[in-house]
Amino acid sequence: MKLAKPIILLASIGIAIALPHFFYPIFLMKILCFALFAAAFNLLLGYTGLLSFGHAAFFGGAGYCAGYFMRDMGVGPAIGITIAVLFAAALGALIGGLAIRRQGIYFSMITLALAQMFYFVCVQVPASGGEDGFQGIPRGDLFGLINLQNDLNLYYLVLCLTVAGFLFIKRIISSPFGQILKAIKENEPRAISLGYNVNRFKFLVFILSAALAGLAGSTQALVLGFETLTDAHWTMSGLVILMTLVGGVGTMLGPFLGALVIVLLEHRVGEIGSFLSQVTGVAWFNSLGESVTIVTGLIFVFCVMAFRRGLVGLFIKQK
Amino acid sequence: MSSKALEVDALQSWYGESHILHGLRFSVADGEVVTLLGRNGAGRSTILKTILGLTSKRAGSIKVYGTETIDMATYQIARLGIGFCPEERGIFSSLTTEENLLLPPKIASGGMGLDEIYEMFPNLYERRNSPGTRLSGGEQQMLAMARILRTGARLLLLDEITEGLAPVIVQKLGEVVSKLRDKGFTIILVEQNFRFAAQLADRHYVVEGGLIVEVVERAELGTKAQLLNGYLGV
Amino acid sequence: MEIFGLSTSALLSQLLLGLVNGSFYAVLSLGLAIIFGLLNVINFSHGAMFMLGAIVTWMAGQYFEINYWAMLLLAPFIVGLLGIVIERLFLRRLYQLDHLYGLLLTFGLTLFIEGVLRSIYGASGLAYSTPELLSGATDLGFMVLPNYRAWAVFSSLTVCFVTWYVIEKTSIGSYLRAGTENPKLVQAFGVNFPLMTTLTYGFGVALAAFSGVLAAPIIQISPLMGSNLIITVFAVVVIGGMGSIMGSILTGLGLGLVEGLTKVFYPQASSTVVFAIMVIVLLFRPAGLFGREK
Amino acid sequence: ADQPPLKIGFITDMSGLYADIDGQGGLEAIKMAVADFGGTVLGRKIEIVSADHQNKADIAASKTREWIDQNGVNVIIGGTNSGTALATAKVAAEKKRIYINNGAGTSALTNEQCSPYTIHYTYDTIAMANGSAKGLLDKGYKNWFFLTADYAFGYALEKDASNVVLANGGKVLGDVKHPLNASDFSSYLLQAQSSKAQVLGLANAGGDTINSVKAANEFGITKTMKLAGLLVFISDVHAIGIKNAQGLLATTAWYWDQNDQTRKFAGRFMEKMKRMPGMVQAGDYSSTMTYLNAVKAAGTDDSDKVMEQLRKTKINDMFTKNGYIRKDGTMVHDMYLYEVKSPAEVKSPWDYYKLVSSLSGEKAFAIPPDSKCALLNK
Amino acid sequence: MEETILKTIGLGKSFLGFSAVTDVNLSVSRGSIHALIGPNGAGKTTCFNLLTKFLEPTQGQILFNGIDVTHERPAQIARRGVVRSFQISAVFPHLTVLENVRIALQRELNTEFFFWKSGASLNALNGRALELLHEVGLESFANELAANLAYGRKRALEIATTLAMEPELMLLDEPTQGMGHEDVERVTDLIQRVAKGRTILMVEHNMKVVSSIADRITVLQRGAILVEGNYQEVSNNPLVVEAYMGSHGGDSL
Ligand SMILES: Nc1ncnc2c1ncn2[C@@H]1O[C@H](COP(=O)(O)OP(=O)(O)OP(=O)(O)O)[C@@H](O)[C@H]1O
Ligand SMILES: Nc1ncnc2c1ncn2[C@@H]1O[C@H](COP(=O)(O)OP(=O)(O)OP(=O)(O)O)[C@@H](O)[C@H]1O
Ligand SMILES: CC(C)C[C@H](N)C(=O)O
Ligand SMILES: [Mg+2]
Ligand SMILES: [Mg+2]
Repeated sequence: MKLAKPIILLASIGIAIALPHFFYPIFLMKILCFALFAAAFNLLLGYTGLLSFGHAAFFGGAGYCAGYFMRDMGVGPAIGITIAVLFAAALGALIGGLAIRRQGIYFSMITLALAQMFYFVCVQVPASGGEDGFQGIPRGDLFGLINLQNDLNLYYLVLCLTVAGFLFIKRIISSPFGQILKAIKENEPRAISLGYNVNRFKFLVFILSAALAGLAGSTQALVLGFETLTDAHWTMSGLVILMTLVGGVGTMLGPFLGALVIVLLEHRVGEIGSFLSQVTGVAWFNSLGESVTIVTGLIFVFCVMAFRRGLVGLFIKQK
Repeated sequence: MSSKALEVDALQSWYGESHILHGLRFSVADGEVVTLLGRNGAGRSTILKTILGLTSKRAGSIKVYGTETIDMATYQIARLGIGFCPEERGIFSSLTTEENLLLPPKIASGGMGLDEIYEMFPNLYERRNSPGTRLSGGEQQMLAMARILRTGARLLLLDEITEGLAPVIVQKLGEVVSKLRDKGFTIILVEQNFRFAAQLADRHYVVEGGLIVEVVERAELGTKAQLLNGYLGV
Repeated sequence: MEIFGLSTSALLSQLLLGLVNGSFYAVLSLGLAIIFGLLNVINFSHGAMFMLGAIVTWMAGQYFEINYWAMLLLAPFIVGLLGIVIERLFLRRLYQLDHLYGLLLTFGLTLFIEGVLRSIYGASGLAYSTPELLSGATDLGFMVLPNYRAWAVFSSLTVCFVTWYVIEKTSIGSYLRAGTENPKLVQAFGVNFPLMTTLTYGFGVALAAFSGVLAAPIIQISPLMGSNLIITVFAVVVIGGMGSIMGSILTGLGLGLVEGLTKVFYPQASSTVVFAIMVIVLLFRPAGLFGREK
Repeated sequence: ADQPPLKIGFITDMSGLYADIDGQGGLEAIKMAVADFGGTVLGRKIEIVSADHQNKADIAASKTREWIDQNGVNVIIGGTNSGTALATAKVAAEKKRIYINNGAGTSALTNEQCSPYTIHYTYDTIAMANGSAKGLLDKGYKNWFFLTADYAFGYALEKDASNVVLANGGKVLGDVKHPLNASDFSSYLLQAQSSKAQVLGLANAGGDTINSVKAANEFGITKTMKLAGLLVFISDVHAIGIKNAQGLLATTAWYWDQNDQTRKFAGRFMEKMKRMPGMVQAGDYSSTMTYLNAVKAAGTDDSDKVMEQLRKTKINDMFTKNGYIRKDGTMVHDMYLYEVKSPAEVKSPWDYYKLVSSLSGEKAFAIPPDSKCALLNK
Repeated sequence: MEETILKTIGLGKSFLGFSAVTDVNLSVSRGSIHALIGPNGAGKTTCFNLLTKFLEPTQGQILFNGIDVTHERPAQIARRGVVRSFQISAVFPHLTVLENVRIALQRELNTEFFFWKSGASLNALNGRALELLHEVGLESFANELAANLAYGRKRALEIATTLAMEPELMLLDEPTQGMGHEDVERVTDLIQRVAKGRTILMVEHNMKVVSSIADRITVLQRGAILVEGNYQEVSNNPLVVEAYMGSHGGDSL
């Protein structure tokens, strides 16, 4: 039994390295970026009990920021992403600083409102390219050494960033700091009475989560080569909540699975449909492609009614 | 009308997966006061909740004034004339004290008037306009008890009504309960406070592990004191 | 006289238009507030129900030649029934859980309903004309107000007031409020609470549909017409104080006015101003303008 | 016979706001074109793959990239929404595949973002603005007020139209910007009305145009001002309803009731889709045909060779006469200004338009004096 | 060291015009077990809330070890060594019993903001945590989730957590409420044991508990102090008998 863990670990590493040879690398990278985004979000929801409804601001904001520095200031990807992460952290400090003063649904609403205001700025500022999007972000090369035009190279970079992000989150959760977060989630008045200034913890974890969401967002911008308003819109905040819930709140694997399923849905419903119609012979499945929203809607209803613990709940047995 | 207010037979009950009551049988005649005694976690509160259909699953037979209720919905059972004062009090924070008091609908005639109730619990009168959960712990307890006296229910299920109350109030509550008994109410009391219960009850049931393990009539209190001590550690 | 470079009459007319919109917000947010306040469900499908109210009205006219006036009652009824089905089939099972699940479910239903209707009717919209009786306009001196808009304000406010009265001033209302906190206990008092919740959800949804019928002649009827509205209406409910009935009505009207002014002075921001207000309100009044702090 | 098929990738909004303009109808039009062409070219089967970009640029771009990298798609036909079009064009250029757009408005596709592989086929904001503004100015409507959607596309429309107005001796008395997807326009309309302009230029699209026209009628603005939609599709007119839409001026590249050829196409389309085709769908048909003809003529699917062929061929079909593809990628063709009929004039379903004037391709698609497209100077 | 650890001067709190606590001058001497009793609604819990700053006083001053702490935040008060329990039991339900206690111990490491530090660094606290659990008889439950504990044990865990804070002053709000007789006795013993070297201020309606362990008793009524003294003095005071104890002398058990 002791061997099981390292074996699974080695196998996963092997799969992750081999994957781009079998699947479309850009698609894989997108899944990775969203997995990291969802994990960052889950750090707040799953481990601190704070439901942010404004995480799109960090994801999209960092994307724009990285794009701006890489395209218009001509910095390389490493510096671009670093700046974008710092930007997201600063934005997180601003939004979080205001929002943590309120609790429950009001906390969520303040984050939503501030993110909407940030969205408004994105729409208004000419530099963002408005509805047309911020196009033409160069991939450049890493430290002048590794050419990122090559999808494979970029894939390994994104893989490293994502894994690092996940490990970082795992570390945060198990750190002394993470213990207090858990305590706050479980029973806030008790944590206060034990002498912890809970607002400071919430503030710090909010910034960390924003920064990680920013890492995901700026990486995505680098991968795709552009940034659009979609990423900053509230529906993106909604999407990341869905990913986390569908995958399983408060678990490490959950956000990853959730991102996988949702990105697959968005991009692959058509193909899944034709596959199903081939297998089952029911022609109706062919029209699935035009009905992404219908299928997505049904899946959510299904998840809420039947898989409340998320996909992770399928693997991990009930306590 | 049957002379039995409540007849319970082969009663089983579950919370989700956990099986709590394992086949109980007891009955309470109209106008009697009985208590359910036992240690923490014995299943006494569960008996009351099961009577009202508040657990997730139940089986057996429960007749309330002769009507079989095992397949009835909670609100229908309550309408047979049951008043329930829950262990956790269940005061509504979105309602004021007075609204809390007026909340339970009248299910039969013969309930107490508001004035009568305020006279009995002056604290409540004083705080009648503040939100229910802003009351002190003890005041909430009084409120939980008081609000079922209005409804005209004849069978009262009272769960730990003396908990958290000042001794004077406990004493007063004792008087209230005996007055109710005199008026012909049927009462099932769940109590930790044995002294309190002993003065009032016609009969005591000792509950352990989801079963009734002993019945002690009022008259036998003296002879069975040793036994009770063994069960309850009094 | 001029205020901020705008004549008094122009300002008045803009405010009046704001009030018209405000009355739509009021009815919509009222429905949302009832559903949230009493059932603890964040009803994301509210916008879809609004849309259904409008589309059902259009369908009745198109296929059965049922007129506007009949639909004013029928559409809320039909959509309300759909709400009842949704409550019975799905929401009922989620009350014990976190808010999130209700939100997620209604979000999924919204995607589904909108998607299905879009695949039938397309996205660009369906035409519906103003009922004969209310076509035309009245000259108020400072502006010409279409009669239909006056009717919309009047009927919305009436519906709001009646609803408020029932919830705040009758015992039905107190059962509902109590049931939100502890449904089992309310049942133990002899109240058929499951039925009440079902009807309440149906009613909240019917309010949205009513608003949809009112909107049918003046805005484009399309499967996606509700999806942009929902988040604004949601903000209104929060500003008013979640669960506060009067709060949502007044805030709805107030927001209409503020938005009206924004449309004159900084039109681009008119759909964002509500969020700015929300931030300010919540920072200074944590439970919203009319909410009670827990 | 073991030759790989020639693949056409069609990506557009299949489920969102603009699905009626292009969407399934567009796909059907492309299928019709392929069938009419005979289903094979150079002895290869012609295959169509399609996808819904949901108006998200990232989906559009990654789908395109994937089609080219993994599925060997030879040509991309893209539909509505400028953001997705710009993102797709970028990928196509990088991968040297031909990208034909029908449905996106932005003239950036052939201006600052032009590429040797992009063809902007059906219309662009410049042509729409020229069509509406020129036609009205010629009739003496000189004073304009713009109602503009607050995003890049709305600005482009307004800017292009007001350039034309000013250049032709007209005046712009003001404008008001509204957020995208606003539902209530009464406030903006009152502001427009108080400007006392003769023409209200609607620099918006889709639902925003529909709602503006509805409200303009309700507030009696149509009695004092002429409404000119800078981008109105026939499906929009259908949605507004003829009663409210009457008198509205609209520029279009194509209308089903122009001549026998258009009617024939429209009839076939109607049979399949239960609605009349709009200009974008007609453009889908025409551009597919044009592309396939060029492949056949060039004898190869090599993008550079096909492009060369495309540039030197005149386009003559049911969509346009003597259209041609300019160096910057614009397909230059005539535009028409129509007025929406009054209910009394309508004789059959979808009989909505009467012709006001037409505008030659050169005038409609005039090259902006400050064009940044490097291809023009080659 | 001062003899008086806690002192309030004219402490008062009113809620929208209703004064729940008025002009309370309380002084608690170091090392004692001090009980606060009084009729329901007298203001006992409110007093606790004021002392720990969960509520903002409308009047008066709070001195802890002679230092004015009236304007400090709840967390600061806790850091000074004033730690409370709640009327309804307060544990972290989905943490293990050991982790519950460790949360309280963790503060002394001063690493609570170190999100980069390994969780293993907390194992250093296990020894002390187990010691505390032993004190309250819970060490065999160390790896159990707190949610699975029986009621009386949850209270014991709460006390262990409170002890971990090395409090100089512990405030216990009805520690035996809702407990069976055995549990009541166990907790009473526990309180007596942990009181060594500390000061305890407790609210309790169970006169058996109060009479057996309280050194000094303050009786509140309607927000104000009625009398103060040891059990003998207080229980014989006719005012107290009338307002609180009743004719059975409070000994209803
Ligand atoms: N909601 C619940 N879900 C699961 N188990 C429960 C629930 N409520 C009670 N139990 C369990 O059922 C058993 C009986 O509980 P019950 O509340 O009836 O005891 P009691 O005799 O009233 O004791 P107490 O003095 O603690 O009130 C206990 O083991 C308890 O843990
Ligand atoms: N937040 C509040 N708002 C309004 N009134 C309050 C609030 N908190 C307490 N009160 C009132 O103040 C009085 C004192 O309450 P407190 O909880 O301190 O009583 P207590 O002495 O602890 O009583 P018990 O023994 O019943 O717990 C009560 O009458 C209560 O109704
Ligand atoms: C109306 C739409 C088909 C045009 C779209 N708004 C664009 O950006 O190109
Ligand atoms: Mg119990
Ligand atoms: Mg108290």
